[in-house]
Amino acid sequence: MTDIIDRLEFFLADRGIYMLALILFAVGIYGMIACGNYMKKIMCMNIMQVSIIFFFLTFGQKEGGTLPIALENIFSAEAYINPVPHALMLTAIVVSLGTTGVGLALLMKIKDIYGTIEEEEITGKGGK
Amino acid sequence: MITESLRPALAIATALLAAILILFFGNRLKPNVREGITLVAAAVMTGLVFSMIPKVLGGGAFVAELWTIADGIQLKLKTDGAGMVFACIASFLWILTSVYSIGYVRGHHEKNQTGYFAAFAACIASAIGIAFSANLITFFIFYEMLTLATYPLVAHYRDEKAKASGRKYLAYTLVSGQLFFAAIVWVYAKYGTCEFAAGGFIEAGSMPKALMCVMFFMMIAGGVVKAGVMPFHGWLPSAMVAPTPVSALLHAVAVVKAGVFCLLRIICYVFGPESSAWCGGASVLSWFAVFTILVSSMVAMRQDNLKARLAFSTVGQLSYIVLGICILSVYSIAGAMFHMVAHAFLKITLFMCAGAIFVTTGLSQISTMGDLAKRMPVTCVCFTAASLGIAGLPLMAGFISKFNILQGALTMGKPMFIAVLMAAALLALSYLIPVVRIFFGKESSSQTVSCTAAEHGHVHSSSGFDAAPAMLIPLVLTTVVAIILGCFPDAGTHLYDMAVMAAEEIMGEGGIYLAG
Amino acid sequence: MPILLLEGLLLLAMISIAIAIIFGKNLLAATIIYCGFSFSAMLLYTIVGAADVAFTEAIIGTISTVYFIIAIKSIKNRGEHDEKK
Amino acid sequence: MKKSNSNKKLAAGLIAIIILVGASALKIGSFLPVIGAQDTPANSYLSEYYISHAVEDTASHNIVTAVLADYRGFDTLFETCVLFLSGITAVMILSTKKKISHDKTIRTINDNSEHIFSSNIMDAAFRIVVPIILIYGIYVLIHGEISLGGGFQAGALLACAYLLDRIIPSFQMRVKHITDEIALITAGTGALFYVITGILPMLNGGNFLEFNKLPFGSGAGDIAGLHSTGILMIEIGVTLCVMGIIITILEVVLERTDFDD
Amino acid sequence: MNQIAQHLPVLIILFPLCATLLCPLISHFSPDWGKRSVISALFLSVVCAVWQLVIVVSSGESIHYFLGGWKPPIGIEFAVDNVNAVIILLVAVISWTTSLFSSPFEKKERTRSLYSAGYYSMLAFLAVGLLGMSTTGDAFNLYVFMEITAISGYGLIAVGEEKGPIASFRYLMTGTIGASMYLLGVGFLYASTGTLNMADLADKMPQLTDSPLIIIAVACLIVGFGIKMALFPLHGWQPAAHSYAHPGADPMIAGIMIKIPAYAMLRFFYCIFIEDSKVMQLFFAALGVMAVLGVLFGSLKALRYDTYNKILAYSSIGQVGYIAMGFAIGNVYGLIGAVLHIVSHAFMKAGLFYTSGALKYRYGIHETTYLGQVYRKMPVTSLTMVVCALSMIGLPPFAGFFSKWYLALGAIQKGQYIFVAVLILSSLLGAIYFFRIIEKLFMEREKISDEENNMRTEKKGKELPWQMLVPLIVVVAAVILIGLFNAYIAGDVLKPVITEVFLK
Repeated sequence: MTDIIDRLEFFLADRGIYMLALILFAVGIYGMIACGNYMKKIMCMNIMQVSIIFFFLTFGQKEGGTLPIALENIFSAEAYINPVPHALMLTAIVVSLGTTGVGLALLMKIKDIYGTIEEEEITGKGGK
Repeated sequence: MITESLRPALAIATALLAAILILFFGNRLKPNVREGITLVAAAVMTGLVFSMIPKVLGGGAFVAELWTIADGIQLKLKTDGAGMVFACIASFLWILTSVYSIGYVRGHHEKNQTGYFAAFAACIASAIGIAFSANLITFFIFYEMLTLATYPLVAHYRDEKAKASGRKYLAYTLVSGQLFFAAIVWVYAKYGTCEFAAGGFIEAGSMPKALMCVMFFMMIAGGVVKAGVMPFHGWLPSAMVAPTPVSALLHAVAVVKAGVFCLLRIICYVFGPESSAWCGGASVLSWFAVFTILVSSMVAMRQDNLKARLAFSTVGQLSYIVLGICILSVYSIAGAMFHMVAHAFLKITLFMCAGAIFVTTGLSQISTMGDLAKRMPVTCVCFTAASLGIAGLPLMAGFISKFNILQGALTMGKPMFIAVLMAAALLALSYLIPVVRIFFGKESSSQTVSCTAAEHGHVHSSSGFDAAPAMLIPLVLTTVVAIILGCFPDAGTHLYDMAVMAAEEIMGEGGIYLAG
Repeated sequence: MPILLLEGLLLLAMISIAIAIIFGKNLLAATIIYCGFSFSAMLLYTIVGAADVAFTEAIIGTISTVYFIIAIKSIKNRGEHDEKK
Repeated sequence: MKKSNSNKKLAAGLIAIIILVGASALKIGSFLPVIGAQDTPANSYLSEYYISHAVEDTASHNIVTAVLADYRGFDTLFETCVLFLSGITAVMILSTKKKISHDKTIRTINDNSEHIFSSNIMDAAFRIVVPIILIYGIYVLIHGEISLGGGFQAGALLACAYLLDRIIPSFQMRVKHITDEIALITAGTGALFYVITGILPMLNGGNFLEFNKLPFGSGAGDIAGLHSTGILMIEIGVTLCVMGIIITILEVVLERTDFDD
Repeated sequence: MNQIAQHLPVLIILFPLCATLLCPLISHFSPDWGKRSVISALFLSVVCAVWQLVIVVSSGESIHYFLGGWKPPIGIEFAVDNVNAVIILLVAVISWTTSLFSSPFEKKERTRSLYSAGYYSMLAFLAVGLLGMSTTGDAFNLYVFMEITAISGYGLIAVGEEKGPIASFRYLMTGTIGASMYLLGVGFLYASTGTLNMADLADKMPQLTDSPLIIIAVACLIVGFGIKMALFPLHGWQPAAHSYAHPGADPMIAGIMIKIPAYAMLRFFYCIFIEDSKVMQLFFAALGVMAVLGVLFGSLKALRYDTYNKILAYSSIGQVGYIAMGFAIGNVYGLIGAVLHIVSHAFMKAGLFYTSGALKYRYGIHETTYLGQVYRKMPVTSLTMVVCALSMIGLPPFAGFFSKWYLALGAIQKGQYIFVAVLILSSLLGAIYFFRIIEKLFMEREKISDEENNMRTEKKGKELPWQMLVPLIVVVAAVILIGLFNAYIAGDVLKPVITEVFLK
């Protein structure tokens, strides 16, 4: 049993996590393209962004590292998780919030104009 | 011997300035002032151009290096013999055509006169630019400017027909212009220069024969289309819808001559006689020219519209020049260059006559022009003289040039061309003389004339003698000049000398040359 | 439980939530599930050691869910108004 | 019928994509460094510098904050701007609106008893929660350099307090509604405060955002102290901006919504 | 003076940034002054950009500005060399003229003071984002600026015409995918090098040539930049977005919003990767194909439309193809052509959209069928239209001709004859649709409905307000002057940097 878990863990560490993250990314993009509903599109956009953020964060992981908050007695770099991706992703997360806000505003505007937020109906009404 | 001088640039700038002034202020100025600008600019430009003749005759040249126009290439103007010949006729004829235009547009009450005069001036500016260009890029810039400036003239009437011919014109010239452009880039990338040099800078054998042939034809595409060599002549007859002075300008001075001049520059100054002959391009082109000469004459015979007949005559005569260039001997090249002059004066006379007839009587079909000589004697006499000149009768300008071309064909041993040239002279007579016969004939009465005139409603001076003076004087002048040039080819401006000089420069110091 | 395994499971859960959002019919339900997605994302970030990012994600998840709900609300109102007309 | 058909298509596409991406991702994953390894380029090059120098450079124990607000402070400025911009964009997009008639909005607020979100419990919870959120927000703002959090989180928390206030109407009228314009101006001022913090060192001969040239502080020796002052200042700016924008978007969206049903 | 000069790179961005942040506050009291503050801030940017260009060109060295005083790769760096400085000046000029141009529009539409503030804030942010994108030397910072550009773009498109919101929403979706792809690419690069600074990335590259990770990163980056610059198969969002955007801001959106990502792509690829590596071969091949198809597609598609804006939008796809072609050619002249085309096309397209905006402002039309005889009423507009259209076709002596010249020269030097053929073909197709417009403008009879007739007579005798005329004149002057004096730009300004930095 532990053997299986060990192997699984190695698989995950080597490539499994990346694979899952990229699959999440692909599902997000797929949703953005294939979903007919604009609200769902925005949600899928967020999903995609989460996957990218996670993808970045995995680069910074360190076995045995602690949170990147400097303690009085530890100065070696190995002891802390890489803080750079965290900083970058904080920025990215905020950007995604901004994009979502704009997306929602657009959504409501589209609802105002066309009375629907379904792609098919809008295209049918000459929204091309 | 080469002098740095801004004079060539000034000549172009004068015409351009006139165009811009007319374009921007034309609507606010009185017609007199507007036309005054044209005339003054024409006079100044002609003066500038002619003032450069002595220096060029002495073997020198004026060079104006204006500024770097593209990385490594100067915007450069240079007055060599060939360029001066073209510049002289273009600038001198501008005065005459503008005087004539004034008479024509007033007599005919044209619309959009501002645009008309502006485009006219721009046309001449680009023609002079083409004449003086010292490298391919400069040449191409003015070449495309000419295309653009001519477009509003061709589509002057702004009706469906005019628009269609404007489109046709653009289609022909832009397509060929783009091919020309690609070829220029190719040459520049391959040889690292695009400066014109007498005798060419492309050496035979510097690239595979087939490739060079392709390059040659891409290069001449622009010239061939503008010169109306068949089967690329389609735009020329349909551009006939434009007002007559425009046709005169198109056919006699600026556009088609620019096309021929383009061919001269490319065959003699870029490829050089040697490479042109080596890659086979010149002989192919000469057969195209032969074909054009024969076919266009036949087509011309069947045209009833006077301007259309003249248009096809132009197509034929230009191929004469093309043929002269392609024969690639000193004589023929000199002849070709002088034929540019001769044909310019003769053809412009013919067109002015056609225009004068149209404005004065409203007639455009040859078959209705019976007995016109009574009504417009001077015009008809001039027409007759010019027709004979086109056919190449001795003592007219056309004779000398044709004789030279013949001589060239003879020295190069091309009997086929001699036969063609002889036949063409006869053909020219056969399509122009009937017109003259109708003018002086008695078939139709003067009543018909007045009837058709009334129908057309163009007649405004039906009681006056002949055409209005503004039209009459230029056409008489051109006739006189044509005759003078025929008797004394070196009279005044030494155009013939310059042509010979340029030809010798191109062919090197080969052979003693005798004046015809 | 090993950390990576937990990560893997959470990711799988997120993928299934994503698929549920794509195929779900009810928008409100989708929004609620999205809230769950956001929560798992937060957990994931915490596990990875990015406490700051997790903190931010928690707040942003809340706010964007509120936005979504309000937007759905407003869209529904709009639709009803239109129907009434 | 049509719906289920399209759903099937959707599912088929999704499965295909998952398999495709999964397979290629397996390949890609094998090139990427193993997760948790110490010696990957990402973990060893720059991050080493940041980890070992952050405290002495900036006196900020939270290395993420140090990187975010100091080493890469310029990014953060524009992150704030993105937020400000998105607020303004949302306002603009929804500005040419068919507003819900005004009297209705007023009625909604007054007729609290009908409101779905309003209840005694909610109200009581609200009274307890909001002050805590506010205090926590300010704590997060000030202690951003030592523990988790920073300007962004603080601003969001403060905005959350307002958000609760806005969507849970109580029996008493509390804080006056902030209009979107005022909120925007607040946000703009916050971001401007950030910019000014950056410009101050320029007047003192430093570069933009170079905190050790800030024109206040005791002396030359206290560079880390200056940095921490600078970080605090920009955190305040970020807080204001984030708060303002979240409120703006909320107001804009709410203006078009009535909880009437 | 010297002290200011040393801060120029960041000052150019700070002026509009401060103005846009203050704009809501000022507009609260006086919308007019809010507007003026943005316009004057952008003008200051233009002045600074000129100054910076002079400094960079005269000293021959690039400026490196360390934000926060941290040396790269620790901190973020602004790097300004000759090419950058030219692009920055371009962005500054077009932003300023556009802000001036949209002032009458904004006045006409103003419903409340916040509207004015919002519109001008978005415009200034668009400028800030583009300026930042062209200045920054940090890969992640580029992403942030990209998002700023994109979000302000969404806003300006959404407030445009009736179909604006839909176009904007689609752009939002596609644009976010593009930005995410870019971020993913940067992530791969970061994973394999551990740095984000472009110069530092370039230093690390030689050890990593042909690493599969880099190839994946390049693929992601091409897709990301491709979406942002509307390269052919990824152009889906562009035609609608460009044709329905706010007519006042459209010149900027169409003129530079797709050019600057292209420029960023140039910098990213040529500065970071080594030219003869496998990665760049992939880049050349992919871009070459996309460019050729894009040029043909854009030109052919433009033929099918009668709406002025649509024609222009599709022709943009073709023109972006030209730029990509320059990248794919990849020798000195190819790159000079690409950069020059970025500059000249930005001016031409902006000019054409200025005329479109002017028509919209005066007559409320976009259909080319109503263009007849407009030139009598609006001579300056028509002149701009003609000059820009001729330049787009690529006729001398306008700017468009010379960028085409360099592109063709580069292509022939590299033996890519197909590119030359495509260039020529697309010029000819361009000639068809632009001459169709010109012909309508000058030759068609007037064709107006009653309503428009009223509008026409209402403002008889006046062409346009001066705020709209200035941009038109600036653009015409720029197109002609860049055409005539391109050798200076190409030879003296661009060439040294391109040979030294891009093709090291």
